[in-house]
Amino acid sequence: MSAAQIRDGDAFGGGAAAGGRVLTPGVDVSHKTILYLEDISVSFDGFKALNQLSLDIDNGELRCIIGPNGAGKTTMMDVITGKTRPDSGTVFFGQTIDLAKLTEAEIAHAGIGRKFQKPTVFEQHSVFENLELAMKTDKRVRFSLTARLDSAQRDRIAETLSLIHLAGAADRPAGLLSHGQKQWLEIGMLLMQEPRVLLLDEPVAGMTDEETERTGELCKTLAGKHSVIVVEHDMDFVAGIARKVTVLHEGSVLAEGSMDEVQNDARVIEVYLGR
Amino acid sequence: MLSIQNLNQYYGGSHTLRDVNFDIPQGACTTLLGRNGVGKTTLLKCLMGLVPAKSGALMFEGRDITRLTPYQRAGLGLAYVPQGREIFPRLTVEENLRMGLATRPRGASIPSQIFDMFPVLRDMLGRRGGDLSGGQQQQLAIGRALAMQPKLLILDEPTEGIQPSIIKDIERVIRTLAQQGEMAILLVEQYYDFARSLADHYVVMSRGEVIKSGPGEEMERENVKACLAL
Amino acid sequence: MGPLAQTVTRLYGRRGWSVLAACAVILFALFPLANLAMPKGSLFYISDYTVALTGKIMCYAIVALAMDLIWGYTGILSLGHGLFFALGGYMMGMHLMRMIGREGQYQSELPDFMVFLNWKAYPWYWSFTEHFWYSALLVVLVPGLLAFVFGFFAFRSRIKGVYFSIITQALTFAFMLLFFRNDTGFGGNNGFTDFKRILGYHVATSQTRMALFMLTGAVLILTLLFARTIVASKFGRVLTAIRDAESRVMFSGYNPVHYKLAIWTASAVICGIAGALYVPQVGIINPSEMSPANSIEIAIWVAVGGRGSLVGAILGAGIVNFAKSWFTVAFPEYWLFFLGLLFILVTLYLPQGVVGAFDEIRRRIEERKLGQAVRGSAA
Amino acid sequence: MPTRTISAALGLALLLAWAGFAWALPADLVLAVAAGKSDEQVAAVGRLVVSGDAGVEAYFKALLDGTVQVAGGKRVLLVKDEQAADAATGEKVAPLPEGLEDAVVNNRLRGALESAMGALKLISPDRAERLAAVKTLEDGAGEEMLPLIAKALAAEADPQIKKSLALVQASVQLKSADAAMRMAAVKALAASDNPNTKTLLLGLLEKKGDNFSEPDAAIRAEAQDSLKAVQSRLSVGERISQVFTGISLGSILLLAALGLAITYGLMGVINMAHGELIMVGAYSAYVVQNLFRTQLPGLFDWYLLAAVPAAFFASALVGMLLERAVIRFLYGRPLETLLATWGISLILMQSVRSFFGAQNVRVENPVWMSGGVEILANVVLPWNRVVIIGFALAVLLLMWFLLTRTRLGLFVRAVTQNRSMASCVGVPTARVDTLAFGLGSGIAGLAGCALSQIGNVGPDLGQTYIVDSFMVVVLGGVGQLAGTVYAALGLGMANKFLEAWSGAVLAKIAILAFIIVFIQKRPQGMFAVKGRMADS
Repeated sequence: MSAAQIRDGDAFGGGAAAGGRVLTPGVDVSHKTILYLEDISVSFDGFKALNQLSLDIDNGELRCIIGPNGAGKTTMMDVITGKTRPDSGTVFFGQTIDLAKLTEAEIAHAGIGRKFQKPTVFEQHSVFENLELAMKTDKRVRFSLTARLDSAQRDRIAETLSLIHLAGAADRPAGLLSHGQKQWLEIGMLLMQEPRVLLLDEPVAGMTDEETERTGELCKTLAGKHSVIVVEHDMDFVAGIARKVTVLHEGSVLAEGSMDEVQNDARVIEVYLGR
Repeated sequence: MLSIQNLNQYYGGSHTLRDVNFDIPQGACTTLLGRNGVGKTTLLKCLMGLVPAKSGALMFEGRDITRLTPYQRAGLGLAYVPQGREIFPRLTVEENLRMGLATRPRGASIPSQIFDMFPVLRDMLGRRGGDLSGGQQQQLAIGRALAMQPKLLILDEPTEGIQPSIIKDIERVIRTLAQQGEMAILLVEQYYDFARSLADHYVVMSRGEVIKSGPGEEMERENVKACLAL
Repeated sequence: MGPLAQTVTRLYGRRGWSVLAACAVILFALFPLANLAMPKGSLFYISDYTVALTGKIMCYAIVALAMDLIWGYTGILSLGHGLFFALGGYMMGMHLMRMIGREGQYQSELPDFMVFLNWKAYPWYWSFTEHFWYSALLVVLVPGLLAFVFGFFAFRSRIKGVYFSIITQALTFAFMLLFFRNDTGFGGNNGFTDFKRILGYHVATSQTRMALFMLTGAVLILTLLFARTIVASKFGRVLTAIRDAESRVMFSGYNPVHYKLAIWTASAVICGIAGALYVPQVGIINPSEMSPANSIEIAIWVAVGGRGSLVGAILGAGIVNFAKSWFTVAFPEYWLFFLGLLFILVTLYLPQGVVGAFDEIRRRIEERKLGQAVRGSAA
Repeated sequence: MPTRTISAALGLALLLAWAGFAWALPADLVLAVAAGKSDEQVAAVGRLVVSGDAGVEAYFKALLDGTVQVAGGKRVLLVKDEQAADAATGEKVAPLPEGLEDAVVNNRLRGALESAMGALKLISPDRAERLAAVKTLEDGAGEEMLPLIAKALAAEADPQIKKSLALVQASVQLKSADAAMRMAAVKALAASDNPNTKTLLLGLLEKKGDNFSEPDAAIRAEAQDSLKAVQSRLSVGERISQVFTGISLGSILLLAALGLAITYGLMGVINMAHGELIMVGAYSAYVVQNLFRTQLPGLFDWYLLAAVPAAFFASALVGMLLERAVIRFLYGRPLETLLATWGISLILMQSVRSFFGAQNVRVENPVWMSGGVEILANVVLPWNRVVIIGFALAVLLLMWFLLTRTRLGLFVRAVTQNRSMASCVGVPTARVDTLAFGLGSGIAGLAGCALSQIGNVGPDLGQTYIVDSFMVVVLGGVGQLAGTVYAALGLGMANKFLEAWSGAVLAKIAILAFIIVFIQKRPQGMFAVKGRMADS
């Protein structure tokens, strides 16, 4: 399913985003890589946020991305999710989908889910409704008017609820959840969209130790079924879950490998301790 | 100069500052170290009053400033060089520096030693702050703070994303300021070498708590490095 | 239970439905009896004035519902709803003018104002308006189309918040100027008035008035149920989601533009219908209905009642307008002071409006009860 | 009141006359005027005028005043309170002869006399008087004036007067029976820049029945050419006045919008009461005017000097009160701000109504602002408009100075760019907000003071400007002073030029429509702030 086909769901064309009808998961991962970033550069009035960044994510892998402040981690996510357009370079989703051509909504539809640093959930809606709204289904107006949940869908919501440890709070307004719970709910909402790729921006920021613990578990369970990209400052957390770690610095990849590899990498030490 | 007493702060569900206690003496450079996300910046924001402290007290020259607004604290002589510089992008360099005179009497002029410390600022007086390079912006931010002629200078990661040459200048400036002895300096860093070379005293934070502190010479012996490495 | 029963229960609980039924009884039984059957002066007599006033306010209540859908639930403050209301009114007005026939002062086929401008024939857009159902169609189409076209461009270019409000205000302002002109063909600043008959019945008789009154009541109840259906549907939940976190809605794969456009147009159509009911009851429609002031007043009805609560919208429209009609009789010079204060106080102290306040009070009481219960059990 | 000055001058002449000053008018003509048949009378007036003798003026004045009497149908006397003088010679006549009867002055004669009186001024030594005289003649002079005009023309030195005099001559000659003369006249008229000439020439070309009012085809052709010349000259004037009115409207829009450029553009407060702050300014101008009229009428011409600051501070005060009492609780909640400030506007309007009454009040221009400067025959720039354009510029400069050159201005800009950092360097942000809002409101007050000079002042004065001002700021780009200026002037111009062919209302609608479409395309306005700070 290519960008062109995604567009035809779009009743108005132009700037309007995808009409929101279901996409059969059609990402071509024949080369077992699901996300290609090549020579991406982005600069805001002079300041180079990304500098020739190149990065591949394998299908189903769990990748941690670390780096000092201003290394360009968030900007990278913005580029992948279409929030920021790269000045140069290419972003491909699978073999065929050029993300630079899609709008945010279209990208979300193509199967890339993103959790923001600051958790954004629908505060007025119950946890259940939050998940229901996020659930992968036909999302065009006329269907939303008559939409009813069938038992299968209810089961899926229940499933996710327990996965994110909110089964007990299903009917509470999301606004009343604790910070950590909101983070989870947001992850849960991403899962309801059955994304191929999950971008988690500082998932444990502001979580209690216990919540952090559980989040780590969650990330591990998600990997495999989805490709998970975690951007995090908390090194203990990263060390706990990381299989492959990428270190960004000044807008490009400084080192890549297992946790120990990067820990012993001279350049990384230089960046983190040196000067 | 400033003493922090049992400071506590929460963000969301998490306890970002846990009973933080330490003093910042005059005429010395106190460096606060720790990895990203351990609460260093939150602590500084509490000191400036940008985020309210949940409990605990801040005593500045023996006076309780815990409930004062940021500009009242600035008036008492706290100057803040925030992470990411936060210079005023659409003001010229000169105007940015003049903002540092807000607490001083009318007609006060920009102290000339600022230009001696950062000559580049003199050449750029007319440029818009937003058009400066990262390094220049950092120097401007420090200059702005110095224009306030503060008693306590607070710097949050002044070396972040800056080319080494400028880092050397900044290091020199901070050292001279500390040695002049009129002001106390609180320097937040995550880069060991830089911190080590300036620290008269050091404080290490992890997960919102102070886990180590002492005179700068002891940093090796206490193996502070280990607390910062991955 | 059957799908209908399901829908029914989803809309309102037993209590809700019975309240609704009670209102229906008052509107369709009590009012007609007390107004037509009771002798004047009797204790139970309801004057024509009261009927007219209530009818008028029910029209406003319908508008308030429309406003609540777009503002309270979707978070888009429109300052142009007065325009859609007026357009609906004008469309109906055209038909009523046609129905005057030769009974105008100039005894001409054409409405007096056209004779006055010595026009020889109806302009093209008046054609067919002599047919009631065609006019009724216009009542829905004209506001709907305008809203659709305007909304399409506005939402597509991501115009949000206050920008949108200001632009809608400019829109209605422009239309007001347009309708003030004589050669626009809508009677200039006098608008339409002196209506004689509707569907062959004379508009002035209390029977016709009562019929219109009951019709309005019915439409009000239907609108309420319609709005309730929307709000209770997934569509409605998406709207609220757009209000609270539009970016997240987008990242969840919805296209906010379509949803906004749909509710915006629907809301405009409802306003049009309300306007069409309003005109024959009040007996006049003129461009001042399009003045920005009127549109903003609609917003305050909803704010007073409580945004995001349909009942609240109706309450708000009722409270403000009854207050208005009382003030303007008792001491007119103070009405604007009151209205102005209302704007300020509500925004400052009653963000959730009357309904919100009631809920708050109820919660407090329950808590106290709970506390007492706990203490009781402790003792 | 020119007639008054004239009669004063005449009175002087009469006094001289009584002093026994003598002159010699041809007695037959004097008699013909006083007692002849209608035609003779007019003709005689013409010939008397040509003599240009001082006595003529006195005589005609007396005729118009009805103090001329004829003794026994021979001798003409000027009779004033039981004293008489011979109209022809001016010497005293006593005792009053018997059988005096009033000289009858019918309308035709009266007309002839009046234009003659005007014409006499043509040879007055005072330039201004001669100019005035020419002007009166431009509005139509009889053929009997021709000789006098010729005489004056010969004597006239001043080029301007000579020019218009020549035109007058031509326009009179058009009526002459002699074709050659008419031809010359038509040629001469080509040089005119007076709208009347246009009608005059058109008059020649229009048909009376089936034959033209100008029989000679050659002359008609010539007239065509002259007409073209005149019209092109006039159209230049029309262009100029159009541009001027455009600029004038632009300056008014600018004044109305400048305050909003601060409160909305910089501070982001949706102030629906902005229009009412303008109104407050206008009413304070009205109050000051009344104070001057009653307290120091001598200085009335200078009341604006007091009104301008009064307007500024009145509105500024109101504005700061609002900011303290309401708006500051709503920062960051634009829609609520919109509603609350609307409420404020209602209250302000109603308070003014109950205090000054619902009907409009009139604020008079000081003398030096009334009237206008004529730059072409058909272009007169009213002083009050000119002054307001200047005033708008002054306010613009003042605001620019305050924002860029003063401590407060620096703080305001800093706070709007980065509130928390500003407070970290010691700026009392809350107070700066109040002052900034006060400044914006005060400038709105200045706008009101200006508006009071060009139109009526009423409680809903503000309502008419609120939409416009918002449109200007939005169109110019929020937070962009330059943008605001361009937008204001642009809208003013566009409005006036559209008006020319579509009429005022449609023009306004077209403009609004344009803006609505424009905002769709460029939601940040003409001068969007670029780069990272764009969305802040």
